Amino acid sequence: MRQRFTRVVGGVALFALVAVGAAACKKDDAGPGGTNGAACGLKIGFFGALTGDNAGLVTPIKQGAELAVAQYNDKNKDCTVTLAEFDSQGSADKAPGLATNAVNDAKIVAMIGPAFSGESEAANPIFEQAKLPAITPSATRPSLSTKGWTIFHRGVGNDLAQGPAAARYIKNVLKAEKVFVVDDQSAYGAGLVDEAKKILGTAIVGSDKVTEKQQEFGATVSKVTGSGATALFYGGYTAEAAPFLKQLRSQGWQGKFLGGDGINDANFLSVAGKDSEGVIATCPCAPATAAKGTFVQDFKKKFNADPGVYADVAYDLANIFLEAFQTGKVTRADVQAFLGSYSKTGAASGVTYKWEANGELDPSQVVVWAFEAKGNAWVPAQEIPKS
Amino acid sequence: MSAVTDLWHRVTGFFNQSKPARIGLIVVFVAFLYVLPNREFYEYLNIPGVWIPLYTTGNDMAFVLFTCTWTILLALGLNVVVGYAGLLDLGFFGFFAVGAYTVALMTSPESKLITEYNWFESPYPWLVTVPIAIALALLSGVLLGWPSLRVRGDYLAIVTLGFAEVIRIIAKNQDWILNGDRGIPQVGHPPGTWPDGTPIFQFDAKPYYWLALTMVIVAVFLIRNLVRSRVGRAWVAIREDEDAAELMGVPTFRFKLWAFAIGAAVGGISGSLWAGYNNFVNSATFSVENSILVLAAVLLGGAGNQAGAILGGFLVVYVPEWLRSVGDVFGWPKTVRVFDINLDVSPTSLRYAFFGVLLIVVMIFRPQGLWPNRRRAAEFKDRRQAVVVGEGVG
Amino acid sequence: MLLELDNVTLHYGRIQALHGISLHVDEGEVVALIGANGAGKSTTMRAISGLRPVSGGRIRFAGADITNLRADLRTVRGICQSPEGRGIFPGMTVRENLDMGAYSRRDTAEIAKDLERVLTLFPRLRERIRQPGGTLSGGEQQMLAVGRALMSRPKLLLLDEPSMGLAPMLIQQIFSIITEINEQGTTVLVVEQNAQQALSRAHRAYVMETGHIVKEGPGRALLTDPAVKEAYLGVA
Amino acid sequence: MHFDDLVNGFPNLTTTGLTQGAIYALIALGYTLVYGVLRLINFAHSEVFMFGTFGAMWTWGWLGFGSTSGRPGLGTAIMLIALGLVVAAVVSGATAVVVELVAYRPLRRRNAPPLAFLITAIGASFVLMELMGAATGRIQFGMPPLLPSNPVINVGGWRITPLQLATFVVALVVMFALDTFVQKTRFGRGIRAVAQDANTAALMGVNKGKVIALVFLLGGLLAGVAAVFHNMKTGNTRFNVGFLIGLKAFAAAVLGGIGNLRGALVGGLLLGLVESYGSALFGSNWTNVIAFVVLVVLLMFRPTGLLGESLGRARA
Repeated sequence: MRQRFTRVVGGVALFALVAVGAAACKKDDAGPGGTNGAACGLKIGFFGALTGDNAGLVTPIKQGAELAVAQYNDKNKDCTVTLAEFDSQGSADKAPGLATNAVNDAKIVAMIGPAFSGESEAANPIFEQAKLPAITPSATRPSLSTKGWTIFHRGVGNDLAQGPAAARYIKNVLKAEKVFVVDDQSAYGAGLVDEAKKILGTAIVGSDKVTEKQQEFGATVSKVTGSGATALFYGGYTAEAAPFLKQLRSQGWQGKFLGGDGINDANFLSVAGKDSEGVIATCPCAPATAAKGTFVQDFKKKFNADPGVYADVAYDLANIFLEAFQTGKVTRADVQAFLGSYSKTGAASGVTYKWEANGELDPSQVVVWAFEAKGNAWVPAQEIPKS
Repeated sequence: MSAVTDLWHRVTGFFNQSKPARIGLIVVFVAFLYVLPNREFYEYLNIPGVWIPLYTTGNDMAFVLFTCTWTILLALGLNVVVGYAGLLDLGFFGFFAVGAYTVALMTSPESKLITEYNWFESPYPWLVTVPIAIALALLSGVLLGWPSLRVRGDYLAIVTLGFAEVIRIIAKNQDWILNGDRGIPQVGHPPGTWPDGTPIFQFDAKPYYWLALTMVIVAVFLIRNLVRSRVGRAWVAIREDEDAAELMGVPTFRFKLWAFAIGAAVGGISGSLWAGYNNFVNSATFSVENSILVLAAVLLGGAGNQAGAILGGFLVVYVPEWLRSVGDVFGWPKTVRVFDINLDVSPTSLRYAFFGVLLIVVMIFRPQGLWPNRRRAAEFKDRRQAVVVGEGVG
Repeated sequence: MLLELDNVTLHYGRIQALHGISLHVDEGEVVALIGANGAGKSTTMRAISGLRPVSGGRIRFAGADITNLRADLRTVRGICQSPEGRGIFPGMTVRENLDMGAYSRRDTAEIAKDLERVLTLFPRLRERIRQPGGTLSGGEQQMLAVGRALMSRPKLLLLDEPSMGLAPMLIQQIFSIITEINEQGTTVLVVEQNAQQALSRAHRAYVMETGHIVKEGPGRALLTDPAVKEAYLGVA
Repeated sequence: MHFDDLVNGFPNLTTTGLTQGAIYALIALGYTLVYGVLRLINFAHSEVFMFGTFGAMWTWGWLGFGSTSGRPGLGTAIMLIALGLVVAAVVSGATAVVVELVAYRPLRRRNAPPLAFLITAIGASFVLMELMGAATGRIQFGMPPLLPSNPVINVGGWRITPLQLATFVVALVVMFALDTFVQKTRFGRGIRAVAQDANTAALMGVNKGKVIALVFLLGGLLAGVAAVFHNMKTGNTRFNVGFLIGLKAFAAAVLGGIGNLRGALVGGLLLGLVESYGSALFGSNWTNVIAFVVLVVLLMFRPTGLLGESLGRARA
C-alpha cells in the first residue's frame, strides 16, 4: 500500500514538474474579441438546461436562437457568429462555473439566458461582475429585476403581469365562480398561482400542490371533482400539466383547464392530444402571425418540430444581438448600451423590445394574450385587458 | 524501456525507504494541488494537438475543482459510514443540505428567519454559522441514526434514502422557512480581503477551492487518527461481523451512531462551503441522484480507503465535466439523423451515459474500487479465486 | 474406473488445501475417505462436485474430463452430492426437496418410481411429506438429504459427513441404508469422521492428512492397521 | 389536514390508490425476484420499466395510434392493449436480460462484493436513461386514448373506470400466474432453490446462470405489463419516467418484505393506498414524505417488512 501510494504520488508529482516546465513557455491569451472592430468570430452565449430533466423545455428555446444565428451566418458567410452553449442542466449549483467560463471567454459579448429563475440567481451576479449583457428569454421570477443587476434584461413579462391577467381572464371572460388552483411548487408555478390567487379571491374553492416529475394525480383529481370547480388554473409546466389534464378528463371532470406560458408549447398539445381541446394558456406575448415573418415555417424546416414556447423570443433576442454586431457594437459595454436604447418589434414574437432601467420590458409593451387549444394548435383567443 | 523501469524502481525505492522523502513528495503533491486552478498552469497539462486537454474547456476549471473538492469532502464523510462502519447510506446528501441550509438561513439578508419570523435582526457572518452548520448536521446524523440503525443492510439503505427525500420535500415547500424552489439568495461568503481591498471570497471559485482543499486535508488527518484509534477498530469489527462484534462486547449501536454522526458532520462542512460559494441555495440541488452519485464516488474509488474516496469523489465530478469539451476537441458531430429524427449524440449531452459505462467497466475489472485499502484488496483477491467452477473460468 | 482424481490441488486464497490428491472409485464400490478435521476431506468432495475450482490436476468421470465442468452439469452426468450440513432447502416441503433431487431429469414415470423407492427406504419422510424441510429434526434432514441425492438416480453418490450430529442409533441406520443403496447398484464415495463405521462398510478407503492422501487400502484392512487405529479409531 | 377531502373522496381515493398500488406491485416484483435470488437491489429496474413504456408507445404509434388520434372502438382498443402488453413485456424483458448479461454477470464471474453490483446497477441505469433521453430528445410523449372513460361500475360514489378495472384484474392475474409459476413448476422450484441455497441448488443440477437470467426476464416481463398500464393511466412517458416510480416500487417491495413475492403485492397495494389517502389529507406535494415515513415507521417495528424476507426462505 505504502509502495503503491508512493508510486502514484510520485507519478503525479513528476507529471506536475513537466507541466511546470511547460508552463514557462506559455503564449499569451488572445486579446479580447473585436478589438479590430469586426464582428467576426464573436459568440452569443446560451445558458440553460440542455440535458437533464428540463432539457425538453429549454432545447426549443436554444433552437430559436440557433435558427437566428444560422440565418445570420448564411447571409454573412465571411464573418460568422457562433452560439456558445452552456448546459446548466437547469440547476443553480452547476450555474456559477459555467457563468465564470462564459465571462472568461472574451469572444462572448452577449448572453441569452439563463433560462430559469433559480440558475439566474446564481449566474447573474457573475455576469454582472464581468458586465456581460444578458437577456433571459424565459425566467419570469419578478424579484430578478430588483437585485440591482445592470446587465439583466428580461425578454418576456414576469409573473406579476401574467398571473393577474390569467385571473382576470377567468373572472371576467369565463365568469367562472368556482375555481380550483394547482401549482407544482416551482418558483415559476407557485409564483403564478400566488399572483392569480390575489385576484381570484373568494372564487377559489380549493387548491393543491403537486410536485415535479409527478405522474400520478389521483388524489388531486379526486379533490378537483369533489370541489365542483368549473375552472382550474394550473401553475407549472407541460411535463406535469399534460398528464394531470388527461387524468382529470379520464375521471370525467369537464371544467375549463387554464395554465400559464409553461404549458403554451406544442408538446402540451401533442402529449394531451384530444384532451387539450379548449384548454387556455396565457402568455406574456403576442401571437406570431404569418404576416410577421416566416419564423414558424423556418423553425419547422430546420428542426423538424414545432417551435416550443419562447423559441420565438429567443429567436428575436438573438436577432437583437446580431443587429448590434452588425452595427459595430462588438464589446460587452457597447452591446449593453445598445440594449439600453433599443426599441423595435421582434419578428417572431411580435413583442416590442424596449427595456426599463431595471431590465424589465417597458410595461406598456407587455401584453398578455390568451391562447386556446383548438384542433391541436394554439389559436390566439384574445388579448387580456390590463385591468 | 527496462532502463526507464529500472530508474523508476530506484526512484520509488528511494521514496519508500526514506520517510522525509516521502513526506516531501506529499508536500510537493499538495502544493501542486493548490496551484492547479491557475489557468496558466493547467493549460499546459496538455501539449496542443497531441493530447486531449486534461482540463475542462467546457466549464471553469477552478469551479470544477471546487465542485470536486466538496464532493470529495462528502465522499470522505460517507466513506466513514460505508467504508469503515459498513453501513449502506443512500441519503448522505441530506447532511449536505442541512449544512447548506443552515448557512443560507443565517447569512442571507433575505432569509425568512429575518424577514418573516424575526428570529434575529441581521444576518450572521459566514464564519460564525459554519460551526452551527456542522453541529446541526451532526445532530441530524444522530437523529437519523437513532431510529434507523436498528435496521440493517439494504433496509438501512432505503430508510436513509427516505430521509434524504423527506429533507428535500420539506425544503421544496416554499411556505416554510426554506422557501422551496425560490430558494435563498445572497448567502454570505467567507471573510477576508485581498491587499487591494476586494473581497477574496466572492464569485471566483479559486479561493473557495483552496479553502475546501484545506478542509479536505484537515478532514483526512482527523479521520485517519480516528480510524487508527479504538473507534476505528470497532468499526472494522462491525463491518466484518456485526453479531460477533456485539458478542465480543463492542457496543455496536453506539459506534454505528458515531460513524453516522461523524460522516454527517463532514457532510455538513461540505454543505456550508458550497452554500458560501454558490450564493444561492434552493431545493433543486438536493435530489436523490446526488446521494447516489456520492455513494458511487466512494465505491468507485474504493470503500474503506481515504485515498480511494478522494479519487472517486474527484472522478465522479471531473469525468462528466471533462466530457463536456471532448466533442469540440475531436470535432464530433452533435446530432445524427436517423429515420428523420435528430439524435443528439454530442458528448456533452451523453456524458452521463459515458459515465455510466465507466462505472460498469471499472466495477467489472476492479470490483474492489480503483484504490482500495490493503486489507480489502486481499479479501477481494481471495473472493475472486473462490468462484464456483464454470462461473469463473468457463 | 468411474471417477479418477489425478494429482488435484486446490487453494483457498493463498492457503493450499489440497496437495496433489490422486484417488479413484470403481463402479459398484463404496469408498470411504477418512481423516481428522481440516484434513481436506470436504474440500476434496467440493472439488469433485464442482463447488470449488481446482488449481491443478485433472478429474475424470466415466471416461470424460470434467475438471472444468460446471457443478450443475456434473450432476446431469450422474454425480450427486449430499452436501456437508445437509443443505436442505428450508422453505420447501419434503416433497419439494425430493423433487429438487430429480431437477435435471425429465422422465416423469421413472421419477415417480424413484420417489416411491426413496419413501420406502425412509418411511419417516413419507410421514412428513408436506412439512417444510426447515422443521425436520437433524436425523430426518440427513435422511432427506440422502433421499434427495438418490432422486437424481446418480451413478456416483457423494456423501459428506452423513453421520454428523446424529445419535448412534441413527448413524447405524444411515450406514445400513448406504449399504442397501450400494447393493441396489449405486457407487458411493463417503466422507466420514466416524472411521469405525465408514471403514467397516467400505470396500476401499483413503486416509487423508493435511491435504495429502497418506494411506489407501481395503476398508477391513485399514480397520486393523495400527497407525489408523491409533489416529482415528481411538484405540491405543 | 383536509379531512373533508379524505371523507368526500374516499371511494375515488381508494380506487385510484389500488390501481396505482397494482402498478407498484408489478414493478416491485422485479426488485423482489432479483433480490430474492441474488441479494441485489437492481437499480436499473426502473429503466427496464421505462423502456417498456416506450416499447408500447412506439408500437401504438406505428399502428397509427398517436396521442392526437381519436379513441378507437372497444375491440380495437383491447387488441391494441394486448399487443402493447406483449411488446412492452418483450422490450422490458429483453432490456432486463441485457442488463444482467452486461452489467451483472461479469461481476458474478469474478465473485464481486454486493456493493460493486450496486454501482454497476447505477451505471446501467445512467446508460439506459441517457441513451433513451438522447434518442427521444428528452421530450415527453403522449399516449393515444384507448379505453373509454365512462365508468363500468358506478354505485353510490364508487366509480370504477374500465382502465382501473383492467389494471387491477390484469395485475392480479399476472401476479397469480407468477406465484403459480414459482410455486408449482420445475423452473419455479429452481428459482426458489437458488434463492435458498445456491450451492446445494447447483449440486441438484440447477444451472444458476440460467435461473438468474430467468429471474431478470420475469421481472422485466412484469415491468413491461406495468409500463402499459402506466402509459394508459398517466397518458404520457419520457426518458426519466422510471426513476421515481422505480423508487416507490422498491419501497413497496421493502414494505412487504423484499424477496417475498406476496409481500410485493401487499406492499404495492398498501403504498398506493397510503399515498392516495395521504395526499388527500396533506396535499399531493407531501405524497413521498408520507410514503417514506410509513415505510420507516414500519421498518422500526418489523425490520424485514410486513411479510418477512425471501422466496420461501425460513427466517433465522
